[in-house]
Amino acid sequence: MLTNQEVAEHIAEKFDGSVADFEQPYGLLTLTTTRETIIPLLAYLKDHPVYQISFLTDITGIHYPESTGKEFAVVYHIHSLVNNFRTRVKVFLGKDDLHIPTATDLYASANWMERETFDFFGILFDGHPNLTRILNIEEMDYHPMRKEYPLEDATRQDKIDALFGR
Amino acid sequence: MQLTNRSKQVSNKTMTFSESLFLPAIAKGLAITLKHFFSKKVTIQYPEVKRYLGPVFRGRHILKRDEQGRERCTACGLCAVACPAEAISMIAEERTKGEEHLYREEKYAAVYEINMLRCIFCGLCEEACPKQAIYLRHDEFVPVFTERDQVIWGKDLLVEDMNNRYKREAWTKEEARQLDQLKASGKVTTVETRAIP
Amino acid sequence: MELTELIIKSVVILVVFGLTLVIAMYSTWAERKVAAFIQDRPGPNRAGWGGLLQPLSDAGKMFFKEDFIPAQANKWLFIAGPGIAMITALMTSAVIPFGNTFIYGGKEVAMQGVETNIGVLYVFGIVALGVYGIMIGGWASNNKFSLLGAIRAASQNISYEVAMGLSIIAILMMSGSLSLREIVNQQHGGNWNIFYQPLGFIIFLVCAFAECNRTPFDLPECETELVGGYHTEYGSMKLGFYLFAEYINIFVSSAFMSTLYFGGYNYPGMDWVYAQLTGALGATTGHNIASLIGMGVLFIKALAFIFFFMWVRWTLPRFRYDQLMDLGWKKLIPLALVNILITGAGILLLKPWLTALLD
Amino acid sequence: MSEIDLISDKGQVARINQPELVEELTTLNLGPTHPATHGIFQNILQMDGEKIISGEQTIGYIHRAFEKIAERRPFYQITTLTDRMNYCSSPINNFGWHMTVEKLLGIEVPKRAQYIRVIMMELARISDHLICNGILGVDSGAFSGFLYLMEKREEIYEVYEEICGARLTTNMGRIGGMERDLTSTAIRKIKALLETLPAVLREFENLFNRNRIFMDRTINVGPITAERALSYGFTGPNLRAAGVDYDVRVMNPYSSYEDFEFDIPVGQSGDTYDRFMVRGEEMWQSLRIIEQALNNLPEGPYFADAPEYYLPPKKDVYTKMEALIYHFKIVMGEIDAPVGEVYHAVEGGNGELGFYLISDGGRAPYRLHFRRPSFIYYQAYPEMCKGVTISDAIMIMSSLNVIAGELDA
Amino acid sequence: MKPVKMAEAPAGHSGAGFFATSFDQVIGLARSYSLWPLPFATSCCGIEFMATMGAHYDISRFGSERPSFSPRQADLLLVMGTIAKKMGPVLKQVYIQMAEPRWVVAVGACASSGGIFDTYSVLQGIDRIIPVDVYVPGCPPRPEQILEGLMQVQHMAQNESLRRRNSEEYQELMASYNIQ
Repeated sequence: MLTNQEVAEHIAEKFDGSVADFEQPYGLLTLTTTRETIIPLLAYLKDHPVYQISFLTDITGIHYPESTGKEFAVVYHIHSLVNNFRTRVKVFLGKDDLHIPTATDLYASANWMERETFDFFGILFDGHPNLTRILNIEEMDYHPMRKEYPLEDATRQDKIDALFGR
Repeated sequence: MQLTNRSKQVSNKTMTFSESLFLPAIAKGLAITLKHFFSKKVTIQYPEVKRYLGPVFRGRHILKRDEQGRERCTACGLCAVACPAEAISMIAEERTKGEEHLYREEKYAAVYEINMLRCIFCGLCEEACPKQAIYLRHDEFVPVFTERDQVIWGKDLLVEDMNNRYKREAWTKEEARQLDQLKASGKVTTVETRAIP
Repeated sequence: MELTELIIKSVVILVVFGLTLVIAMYSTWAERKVAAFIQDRPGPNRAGWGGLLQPLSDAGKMFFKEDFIPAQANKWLFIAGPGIAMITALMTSAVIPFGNTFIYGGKEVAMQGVETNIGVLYVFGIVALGVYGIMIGGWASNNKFSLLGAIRAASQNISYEVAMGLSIIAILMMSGSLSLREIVNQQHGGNWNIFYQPLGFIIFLVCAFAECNRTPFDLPECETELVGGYHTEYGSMKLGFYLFAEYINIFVSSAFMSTLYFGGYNYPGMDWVYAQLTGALGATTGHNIASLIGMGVLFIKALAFIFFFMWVRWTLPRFRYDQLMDLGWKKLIPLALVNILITGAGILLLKPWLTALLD
Repeated sequence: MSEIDLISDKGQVARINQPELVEELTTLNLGPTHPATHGIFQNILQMDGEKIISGEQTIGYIHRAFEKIAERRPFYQITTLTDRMNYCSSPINNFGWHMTVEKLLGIEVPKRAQYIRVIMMELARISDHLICNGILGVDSGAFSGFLYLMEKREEIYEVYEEICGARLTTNMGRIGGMERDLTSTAIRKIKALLETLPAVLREFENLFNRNRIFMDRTINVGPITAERALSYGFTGPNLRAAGVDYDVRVMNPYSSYEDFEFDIPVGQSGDTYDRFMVRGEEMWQSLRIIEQALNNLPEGPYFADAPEYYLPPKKDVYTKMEALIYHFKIVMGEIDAPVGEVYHAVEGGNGELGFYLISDGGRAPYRLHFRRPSFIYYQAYPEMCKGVTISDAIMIMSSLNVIAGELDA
Repeated sequence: MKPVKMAEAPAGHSGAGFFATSFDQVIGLARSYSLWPLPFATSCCGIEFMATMGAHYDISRFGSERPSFSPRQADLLLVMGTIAKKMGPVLKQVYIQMAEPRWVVAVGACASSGGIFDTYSVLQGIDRIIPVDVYVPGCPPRPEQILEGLMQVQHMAQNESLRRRNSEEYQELMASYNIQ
């Protein structure tokens, strides 16, 4: 069994300076890295002979409009099936420069996950083979999951918003 | 790749000679369907025969009155907050003198509307109600609509009719559980339905 | 031709025609009922008692549905398609001997639309034409699904006709005649061809399924793959014609199979029944009633086959296109050839021996 | 498109760069309303006759913005969303979500509630696989077997109905346990199901498993190697069909799954037949689990002792002030959720169903992301149907069991 | 099982008017027992439609068990499930392709009004793009309710004049949805 401690120390040693913020919320090793390191890190963990963290569970984005310079985060959940070990890697991006390299060369499943993240948040994955909207209509001109956009359909008429302050 | 010691190979793709002849399996299949051809039909002939929908089925809404015929709703708005579909809206009003026989609490819903097409019948309003006012009937559906303007039901359709009261075996889940345990132990066989929560 | 003969002939043709239509019509009802019963449900039961008015209801609806021709379609061929399908389907029933003869006014009238000595060939010729209805309709729709359906139908029917024809050759070798009535008469009593030609019958049965485009060979329409196949673009009565043609085809192939392999209107003990009836009711009436019973027997056989068609349809999964071709060309045709060889050997070697033994 | 890959029968790839040949290809638009797409998605296929040369999918036709809605709804209302995600097995989604919240809030659910959840989740898994395998039968042309299974699924729905009052969108769990306890009628119905379901499953297996027509249609159709499957993020029955015995229930047991004995069925080469067989066997294993859970069903409460999260008994609400205050607080969604982030995964009908929840202490999640297995593995579809005929493509599609609600979220 | 009453001649009526109206009734009856549905199933309600087709509820009793996935052959468009804005044009296209007479049933909350999905991506009720004849509430409606919806359409079909589809109101209705 791998321990969070062991893996975290190894990563910190290997990628000295470009990984930070090691935490374990609810037992899941979480770390933050930069966009330059993310792909080498994923590749390293994937090919590591012992860790074999070679299953990409999920990629998603988060929007933090309040924190200046780090408005967007891309979160990777990776999993080592052999060791039954999960890790969460975060990359924070500023809202003016939403570029991050794609992970499609490492994982075929990253393709749609990245497209979804682009669709929802507008994060640009450099080198992605087909970075277009996936769930929303092509004509949509904004990225709906960002906090500033409303959820509701503006055309709904059968609701009285005033009643309960919604 | 083997991760656990609990795996079990289930797929066998080599056909035996008799399987490769098509006909035995076809005959077997035909025998099965023929058996069903003559078996009893399970269909419920709906408009004539109606199925019992269970004791807690979530059907159409009803606004209960109490035993004196006063409306129970106090327009606290919890049901509207709990509604994920935002289908409930209401306007509260203070009860004035002389209306005590109409409304149970000091505040009441002057307007209480449910958009029956928005409603998803999740039962959260019934759960949220602290005054035993709103319930989802277990014996009736919301009927189908043909016009868009029929779908918002006001108090005229929602409030209980005192001449034809809605009866239930148990009015809270704790009560229902107790009742079920009694029934299971055989102490109680038949339960009277009653109109008062 | 005398006038009475002409009238009688017309009546017979009309009766055959009407019977075919009614049976095909109620086949749609039966299909729904059989499907329902197989699936543990009662099926249509609201339109008329037991849903008996269901076919009328469908017809009424289809006649009054908007007749629609897609803008990109070839108009004439689009209309011609269902017409051809329907005409060819109806024409096949002409040569099938539905019963023995009727004696009317001292004349013997065969219960058969047309008595020809090339009945088998006629059926094959017309059936081969039937696929044009599907092909033309599918092509004219200008829809890719329809086109795929049409192509599938064409190649499927052509492939399976070969095996079908080969499987029948064995019968023809035995009977030495192409006349259906002759073939039937040779199976007098319980002397049915199925006992001599079990393999040939199975091949023929499989091919009949394929020719009627029924599951497991319903690739041309194939709802889950091609939406509706060749009739995707058809609505109203044009669609009705296609569906109807399919049921007529089923009826005709059922009757044809009963005729070729199950003795047609023959049944064991028919001579005894005939003797009883003529003895009790006189030669004419007795003969007529015996013929009617024979006709009933044929219909029972045919209906049993129709049931079988439906039963199989609601049981089996369908083939894939290449597997279907594989089955047709690589399995059924060699089998049919082997069957011919066996039959030939039987006729050459076994028959003299058997006759010698019996004598 | 000027270059196309042609795969010959021997697996050789020839790259062809001939414009005149490319023009011969047909573009076939499979969906979004094609009968075999069941849910709604579109495949644009380049076809050479019946053979598929390449395919491209368009999804999002029922995109409903679950994740955005979740940011505006209190925790307890999100069950109405998860119900509608994988609607074939909504209890699994539901309890998965509740377990995520319970993990965040640190609530320990009593054993009885955990066992009831296991029973419900396994019933849901059965109903999910019943539909998937039945639909595979329908798509191969045999309709009756599907309806035999649907008859039994109706009985599973009766159990749901008994416990929560709805058939499909059950909404039967609550943060901290179950809404209602298992009633004696429900237990009787589950027991009856345990007795009658095996016969129906066996009958269905007799109809299909060793029928050569069906075997020919499914064996070696759309195989995917374990390596490719993992790269495409396959989980659940589709991955197990490729021979990897990954099951969240065993690897990261939740809700007392460690108490039960069951096998993980695996296939050989990840083709359609393997997927069909793995799902078929999983139903048997689910029955085993249900039987064990029902026999060892512990006594005790069916909800956790967490008054600030689980609604108080109605009687107390009517009479006691404290209960009324809690009632109001919970319904208004003003629970004190800690700040933090949780990832919790359950074995959904289609594979690892993950919930990534970020809470900022508010009444609604700050961000809730669903790891939807259908969404992730459906991207492998073009690769799996390259070079096969349209009939096979449809079999592959329905054997993958793509649920549109889960796909598009 | 009760037999259908085939329109009997009311006493005291005769002449062309009688034939025209009773003919309307007969065809109306025929249509009502042969409503072939196009199951436009996108999500949960589609699963309940499967149950409606299944043995327990058996939609075939009403003569509607033949699903026509080709819009040309369908009489009844059953819209079951959420219709997203991306799907809207497709739905409208399917409706336009259907041949007259055609009826539309919006099954379930999502199709009728958007249900809980009051979001940027979901169409708030299909009656914004196509005319709807019957709304079936529920999320998803029980099979019984789907059958109720079907019986309502049958009722409409029986009472509809053959010429209604040529009438001015109908043309106006179509024009209001921009359907030719």
